[in-house]
Amino acid sequence: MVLFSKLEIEKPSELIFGSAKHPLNYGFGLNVGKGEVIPEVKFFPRVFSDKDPEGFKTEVQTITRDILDRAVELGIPSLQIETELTFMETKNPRLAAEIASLQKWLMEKYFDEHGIKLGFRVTVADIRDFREGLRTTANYNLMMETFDAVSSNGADVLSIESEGGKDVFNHSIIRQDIEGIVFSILLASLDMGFIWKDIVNVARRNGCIAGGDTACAIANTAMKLAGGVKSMSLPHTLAAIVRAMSAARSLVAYEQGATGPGKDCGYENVILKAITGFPMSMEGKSSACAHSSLMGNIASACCDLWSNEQVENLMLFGGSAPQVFLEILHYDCKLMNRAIMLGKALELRDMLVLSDKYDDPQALVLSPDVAIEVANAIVSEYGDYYRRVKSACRKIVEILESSSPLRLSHAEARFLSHVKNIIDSLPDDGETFREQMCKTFTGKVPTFREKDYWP
Amino acid sequence: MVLFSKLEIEKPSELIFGSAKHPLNYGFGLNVGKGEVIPEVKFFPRVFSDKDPEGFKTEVQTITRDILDRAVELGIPSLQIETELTFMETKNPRLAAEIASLQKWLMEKYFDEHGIKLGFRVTVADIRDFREGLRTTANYNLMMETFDAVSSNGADVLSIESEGGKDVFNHSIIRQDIEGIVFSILLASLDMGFIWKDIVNVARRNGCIAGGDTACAIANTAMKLAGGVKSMSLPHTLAAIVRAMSAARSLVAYEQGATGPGKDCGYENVILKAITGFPMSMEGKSSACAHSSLMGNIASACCDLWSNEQVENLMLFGGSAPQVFLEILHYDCKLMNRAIMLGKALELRDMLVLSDKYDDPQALVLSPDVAIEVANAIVSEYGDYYRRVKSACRKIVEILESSSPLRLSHAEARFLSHVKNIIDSLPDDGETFREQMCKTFTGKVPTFREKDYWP
Amino acid sequence: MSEVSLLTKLKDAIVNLDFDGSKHLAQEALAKGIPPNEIITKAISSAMEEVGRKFEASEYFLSELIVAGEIGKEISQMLQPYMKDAEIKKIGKVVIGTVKGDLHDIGKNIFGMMLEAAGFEVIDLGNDVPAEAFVEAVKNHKPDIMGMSALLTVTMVEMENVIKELKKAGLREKVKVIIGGAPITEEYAKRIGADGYGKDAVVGVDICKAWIGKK
Amino acid sequence: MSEVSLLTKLKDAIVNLDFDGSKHLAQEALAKGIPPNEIITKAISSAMEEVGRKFEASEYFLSELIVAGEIGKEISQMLQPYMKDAEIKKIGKVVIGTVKGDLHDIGKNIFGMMLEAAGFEVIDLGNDVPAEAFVEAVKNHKPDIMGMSALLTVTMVEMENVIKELKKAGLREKVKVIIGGAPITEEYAKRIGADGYGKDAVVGVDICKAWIGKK
Ligand SMILES: [Zn+2]
Ligand SMILES: [Zn+2]
Ligand SMILES: [Zn+2]
Repeated sequence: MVLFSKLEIEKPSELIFGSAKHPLNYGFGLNVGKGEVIPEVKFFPRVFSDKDPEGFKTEVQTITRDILDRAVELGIPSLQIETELTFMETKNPRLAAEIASLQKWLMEKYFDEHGIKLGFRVTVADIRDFREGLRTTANYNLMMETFDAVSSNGADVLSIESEGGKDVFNHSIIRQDIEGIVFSILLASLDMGFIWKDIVNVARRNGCIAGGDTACAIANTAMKLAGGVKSMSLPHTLAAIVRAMSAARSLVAYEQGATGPGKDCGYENVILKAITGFPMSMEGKSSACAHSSLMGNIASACCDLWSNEQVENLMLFGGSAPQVFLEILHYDCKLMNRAIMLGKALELRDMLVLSDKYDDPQALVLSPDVAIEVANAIVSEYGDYYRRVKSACRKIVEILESSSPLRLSHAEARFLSHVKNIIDSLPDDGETFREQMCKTFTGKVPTFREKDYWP
Repeated sequence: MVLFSKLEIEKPSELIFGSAKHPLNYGFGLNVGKGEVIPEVKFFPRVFSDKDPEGFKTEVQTITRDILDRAVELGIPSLQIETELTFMETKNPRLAAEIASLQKWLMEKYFDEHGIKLGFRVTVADIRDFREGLRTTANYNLMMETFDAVSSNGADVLSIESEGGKDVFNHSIIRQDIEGIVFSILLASLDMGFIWKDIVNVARRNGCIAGGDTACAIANTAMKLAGGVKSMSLPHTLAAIVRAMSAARSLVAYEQGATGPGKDCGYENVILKAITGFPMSMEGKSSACAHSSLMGNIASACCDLWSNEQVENLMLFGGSAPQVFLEILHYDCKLMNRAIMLGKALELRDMLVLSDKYDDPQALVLSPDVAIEVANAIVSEYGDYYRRVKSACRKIVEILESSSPLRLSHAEARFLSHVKNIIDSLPDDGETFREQMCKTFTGKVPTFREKDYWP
Repeated sequence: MSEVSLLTKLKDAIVNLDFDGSKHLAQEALAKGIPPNEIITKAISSAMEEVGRKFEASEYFLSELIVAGEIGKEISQMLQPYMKDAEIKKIGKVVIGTVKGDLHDIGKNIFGMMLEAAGFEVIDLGNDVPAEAFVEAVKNHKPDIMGMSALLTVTMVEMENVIKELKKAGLREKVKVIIGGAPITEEYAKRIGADGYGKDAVVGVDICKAWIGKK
Repeated sequence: MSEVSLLTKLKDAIVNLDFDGSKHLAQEALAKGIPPNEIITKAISSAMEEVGRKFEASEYFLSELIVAGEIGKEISQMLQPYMKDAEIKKIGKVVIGTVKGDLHDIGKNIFGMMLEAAGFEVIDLGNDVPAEAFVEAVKNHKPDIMGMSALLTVTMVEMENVIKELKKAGLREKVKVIIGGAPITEEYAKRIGADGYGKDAVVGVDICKAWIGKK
């Protein structure tokens, strides 16, 4: 296990798009984090029946070819394609393998014919059924089989959006229950420790890269609930706090041996890039096709891959939606890469950062200086899953309270001081906390079982 | 008639996004060209029958509300909405008026409730039937009636994509016939002189703004035919030349009294901004939903409004397509506006410019320095529709030949010298040219009739 | 402490989301002999109204509304053993569910919770509810109101289908229909023939209360 | 000038897109008594092949292919009065059109022009052609080949419909079907049961020539 006890990137000026301390080289000549931002395009197939694997294969093939054709038309030099397997595909390792090898074959063809550099990420769905338990169930084994199938059939990078702790989180977030949220992130960390050990083993066995995880089920749920600037569904400060805390959870993949590139929808990747020095995929403005956010520009400030998150294969006037979003990503990347070439990357980064930073607490978290502070708070408690979540929380609350010109409403300010009180009242050690929380949530959240996390 | 005999913006450093020499103020508090780039969002309704005007109204209302809701969620301070009337709507002035006033009513509501500044452009379709003739036909009168109806029912800005000369152009462009293309642009200029006099009168009568026209039917047809970087359908240098020449045509609207903001899909607007000093709408990267282009970033370098061109009202995961593209435009604008606030607009502009400039001849034309050279070539022949087209052509050929690091293929270089020969062989005066060309095209292009342009 | 000031304190405790405090004050009120019915109307219901007002005024978050709703519900349950059967009677009956194809339920759950806090009996059919199940539930439970929610545009069309099926079964006139969810609009509700549209849970509950009041 | 070098010069003139030069050289060839048939095969057709090769090699643009096609066509028409009836016979007959709903025709026009230059008789149904019109044309003109084009994804589905209608009318086996247009792919052509897919006009004409050759 790798323990990150200090930051790999300590200076805010070095936490920047297109450059990571530990770049990666894989696929057909792709260099990630080595002075260039690369578009990572992701699609959602239009297949209306789960019972039609052949239709699925044809659809994925068409989409992949469309994407590669547009890339050639635009003269895109480097590209990553992500295939996020559906439940149906994940439950069918043979189908997943066929799809992966079909896509890889197409990529090889375009690399040979057009010289376009290509990387291929496959994200496996977390198909575990919380009612059955999280470890060593039939679904767990099937999921690992699928990791094995795709990594031995063309995937360059493996990822997952693992969902440990999600039931407790869902219960807690809509009640603003800080204790419950901290507990759910602790659970998520423990779960990741388990599954990422297995994923890293599969990746090593098949000579491919263990990418990273995302706190999608946690932090992005909070982001979506928080909604627009005027929405009062959830405090935006709470969404910001959850984001900061979730970095402590997503870090576990790298502790288990993952090396990046981290997965796009983990907005906490900025913090993780500071800690690990690994390249990261991010999404923001150009993933509006998948969900709205209040951090469209600042999300790109430190990315190495720049993603559209997910778009259904609909036809727009300008081509299929994956083609259209690839084109938009391409121009975003072109701008960043030109800035790098002109030696003005830092200036562009700061424009991107400042265009969002003070408009919403969630954006503030992604600012390189803030991310580094939170990263430090996390590594200062390295090795302790519980204490580092608390530490991230305390740090981000402190930052949010003192970040003018960020303007917080009366309700947000009231909520922040509530969080401070709760955090200060939590026990020092994880054992006590575990006991309290297991008592609280056993029964209350029907799918939660202590032994899924402490077997 | 206004004659532009010199440039309103002479220095390349002053040809820049968010700032025009003659800003405009209209709608609900909107300031265009006065230190801020504003998103202009445009949609295409999903109505499957032209015989369903009620369905149309409901659809436009829903789309408008969706757009305004997303704008409020994102905290967008200023926004322009463009409604481009379909043929069906243009042929039904009462329906067009109802739709315009419905949209305007919604805008007023959101302005009152949320303080969002709003402008409203209505673009009327060119419904003329070339077989019937271009002037004083029933369709022409209907079109003017619709201009009157929308401008007296809420439109702040009037536009059209007028199509004079399009038949001769279509015939000529696929044959690379330079003479025919020059002639078609001359015809387009004459046609614009006629219709824009009427549009400006309608606008003045109703106290609204005559915006501008676009060489969509000419220069964008060439752009679409030229296609991707490797496409050999049409020389990309030809598409670039057509773009430069088309500025001489689109200028006519402003000579007749239009004041901008010029219409989005006129990529020649950069040149027109230099000549007139009026604010311009542009489209590029974020209009990939409507069509692909090789100038996604550079197109934004001088815009005052930033548009998505056109998107069908499909549902994506992140909301309706108009909402999604508004969000993308918003973040583009936010970045440019932050650069302005930081005093770094010129630096960002140059990154945008250089990211595309030398990748395709069409992009080169949009570079501020090049645009100003072309603009000078046009105004040096002010008042002569024919000679200024030739002058623009000669200038852009000269620039394309000497613009390293722009790399032209053998075939492109061969084509460029062909154009130079042709242009040099054309007669000096428009009268001779007119006689030659009318003889060539009468009969050959069945819908072309001299008296539509020289009555 | 006077009865009035005790109930006011209880109300404030709920508004301040103080679970333990509310519980103690409710027990104190019971001990003082205040009728459970009065505790519910004068403290719990009015606390819920106040919280709803604060939410509408952007002082409270939706999540705080939920917590208040849960406190209100627990205290009501605590009071039940002390109430006569007649008093337990709910003010109305509502069947709710998320339509077929839609697996999102947060909005519907909040709505259900707030309805209960407002005194309604709620029958929750869950997520991904097929049209037949809605029709069956209306037939069997004879609710005053049926509520449907959808979070996705692709599933919202199912609402129209449910209403059609209700008509076919001859039940449409027996029940008020209210719909809600992110993609829903007033126009859509009208178009498919629903009786009401709740733009959020607070508004939805207000509409239901108004319908019951008029009966 | 020898016959061979004269025909070579004519061929070169066409390849160089020199309209006037080609016309003069063709007249000269006629005057020298070279049979029109030979002028067509040895100069015009081989010029078209050369231009096609240059296009495939990215030396010529599609627009230059069109100009060459037009020159070839005009010269062929100039030669017709000097040919015996038997010699005018075309190598095959093709019905082409853009499917219903689609108003774009540049691709189809180029294809038609190149087919004619290659010696085919072409019946162009125009744009926005309904399925019945395709069926009627196949019934009446008895072409060897039917070509459909679509520029829009929304209209390309109409191609499948036309093929279905052909089958219904019992004509599917009487004609080869080729399709093309921006949104079309090899897979799509296979899926809807077309015989061939022309990714551009040059490839399309090659396929048609191969089909005719095999007959
Ligand atoms: Zn995700
Ligand atoms: Zn246009
Ligand atoms: Zn346009």
